[in-house]
Amino acid sequence: MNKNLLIAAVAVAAAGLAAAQTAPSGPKSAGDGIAEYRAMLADGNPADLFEAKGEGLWKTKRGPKAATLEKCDLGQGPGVVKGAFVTLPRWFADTQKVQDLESRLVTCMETLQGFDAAEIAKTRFGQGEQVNVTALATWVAAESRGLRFNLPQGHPEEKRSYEIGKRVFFFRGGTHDFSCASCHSEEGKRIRLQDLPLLTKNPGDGVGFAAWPAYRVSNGEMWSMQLRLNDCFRQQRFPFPGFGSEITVALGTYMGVNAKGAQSIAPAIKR
Amino acid sequence: MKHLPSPTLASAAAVVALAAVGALLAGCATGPSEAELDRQALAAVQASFRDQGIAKVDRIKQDLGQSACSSDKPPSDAVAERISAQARATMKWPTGGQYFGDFREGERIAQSGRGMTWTDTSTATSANGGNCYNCHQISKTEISYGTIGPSLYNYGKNRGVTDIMAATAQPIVEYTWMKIYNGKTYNACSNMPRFGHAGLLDEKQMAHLMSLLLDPRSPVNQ
Amino acid sequence: MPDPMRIRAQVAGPAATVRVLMSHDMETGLRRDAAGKVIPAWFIQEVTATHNGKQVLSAQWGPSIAKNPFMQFNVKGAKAGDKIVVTWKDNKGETRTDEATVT
Amino acid sequence: MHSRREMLTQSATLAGLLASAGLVPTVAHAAWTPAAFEAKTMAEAVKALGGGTPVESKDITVTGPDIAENGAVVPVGASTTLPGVKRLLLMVEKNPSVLAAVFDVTEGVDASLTTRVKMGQSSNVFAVAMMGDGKVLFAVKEIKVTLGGCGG
Repeated sequence: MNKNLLIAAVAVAAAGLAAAQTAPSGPKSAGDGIAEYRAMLADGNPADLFEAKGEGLWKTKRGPKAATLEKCDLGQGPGVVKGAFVTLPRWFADTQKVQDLESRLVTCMETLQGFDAAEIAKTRFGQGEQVNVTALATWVAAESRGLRFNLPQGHPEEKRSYEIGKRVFFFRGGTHDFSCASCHSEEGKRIRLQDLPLLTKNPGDGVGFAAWPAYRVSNGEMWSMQLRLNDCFRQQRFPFPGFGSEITVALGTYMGVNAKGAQSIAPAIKR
Repeated sequence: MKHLPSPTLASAAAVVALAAVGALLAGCATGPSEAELDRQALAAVQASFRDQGIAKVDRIKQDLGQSACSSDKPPSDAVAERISAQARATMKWPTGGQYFGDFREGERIAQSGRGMTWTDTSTATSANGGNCYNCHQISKTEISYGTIGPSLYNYGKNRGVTDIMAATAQPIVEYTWMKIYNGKTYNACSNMPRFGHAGLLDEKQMAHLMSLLLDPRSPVNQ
Repeated sequence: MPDPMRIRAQVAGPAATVRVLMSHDMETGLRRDAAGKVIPAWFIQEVTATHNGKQVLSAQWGPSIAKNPFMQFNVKGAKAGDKIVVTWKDNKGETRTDEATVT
Repeated sequence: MHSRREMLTQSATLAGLLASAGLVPTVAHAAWTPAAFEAKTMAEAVKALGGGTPVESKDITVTGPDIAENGAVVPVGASTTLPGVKRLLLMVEKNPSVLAAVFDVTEGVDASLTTRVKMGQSSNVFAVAMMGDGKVLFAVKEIKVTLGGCGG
């Protein structure tokens, strides 16, 4: 855990509580009020629960082969977890594919533990093995907390994934003519009260791609990046993107490369 | 150049063929051409989505406006004009000139962000909201509003509308209807959904929104 | 078995601040599923905390405590190395006990 | 980095062992009081818990944000510096059932508790202290719940 980040988070939380306890409070802007609310939640992020669960899953013998995931190669060599999150999606020679964290985890679950990857990909979020994939992703991400994004772009397929992702980002469709860019291509915009990260460049430390997986306060669920993208497309009024499908991975490559240098705070807490 | 198409890509064979041609033309030194990447992206989109509930894959079949506005660069003036011309040609004015409804109903529709997602069960206009507050400030009392679109607070007042039935108000009334019905009439790549054209809201619902924006009694104009 | 709690207990002046996160759905019994069926109430009803074996706090909760509950309290006189044990029990009779060491 | 889960698992096992060895006293759970959690008003809830008429007091503090971005999780707290407090209650006036939580405090903890509640809409939130001398004191704070997200 990055000490500075932790200290900053605690300071913010303390400030939030202190502010909340100062009574009577003068008229506060809506923005200040929301900032205070967020600060009060920052200390005690339920993502911790999923992080602990994910770590347990990584080290537990599971699946038809009764194996752990401790030999899983997330791009830094078998079993290396720290630092992996901030370099994904990337090219993997064994699968001949660019993979994001979750699709890579599923590959490991198939090859090491004997699970059926296609079956997991078909499973709904929040059910069956998908729950475990999310928890694993939460833990793997947490192991890179405080590190800076630095996706490799050396392989032609990594470059191609970026280019595909960029095009998908701007792809307009659906009943409402929305694309990812409709909401995420300008600075300082928001939907309702939610700030929208600018995703066509580095949106800053702990923002956008550097914040997910995140605990969603609104439904009390842990959301991985795959689910984040899935729900973006739902609200874009698009049809359903397959789990780990080429466009979801490519969008990850696009956002991840754009976020180069951004410090990861994942798993974060979100509205 | 060694080009390795993703095995998951649908119509992989076709893409490989195209990629090979593209690579030859590009002289092997660089990756696939821009046009080639455009084709691959389209193929990836087609391969990656599936039907879910009311959200069918036909929704990713783009019309001219959607495809021409799918890049970080705006379309050429000529294409933009074609999009707007199409929008004007398909514009429908309200039956019997009924531009207005009830601003209270308008507020309700403006508040609702529902409709047309794969978790919605009906594509009927009655199931849909206008999503207005997602992007616009409207009534002063609603502090939870988005900023993707311009503020619409005092929309009618700022435009000098004191009587929505007055002849002097007619141009702004028609303009507003057009914006709601099909905003591409004025701005080919507008972010605003085409509520009338796409069948998201019916005439009555749009008339309620008209009242919300233009009626001097509406909270918007206080 | 329910998932483990996360308990952090840190010395802060003359007391230790204890923060507890519990993994629980906290269903109100008022929500309906996609098919329109009422989702039955399922929530933590009772929580207790002990400090070195001595009970210092007990609580009764209703279904309006938020999902994946959080609770914070200060244990007087707790020092580094002391044990804090938290137990919860829900309306289905499921229970979970976890322990943390004060740091 | 230490393994959190291992630590927790061991702790759970340890706690179990201690309990079975009789080293941890059987904890006295406050019996859950259905009538209190069915109450619609503060007075009813307090009455169901055996208390008298609540009186507003500046010695009681209710904490929480002025605005909650989401009603599903609203951080709230109850505290008092008065000696002799037996119970701290948290209530949300406009929830279907007003009572959210009852904390039986002992000399071993500060009379200051924080948790998170669900709020269906903007509402007054009450912190209530039931004192050893039978007095029931409360503080109130309004918390606004905003609509958020695209689905709003």
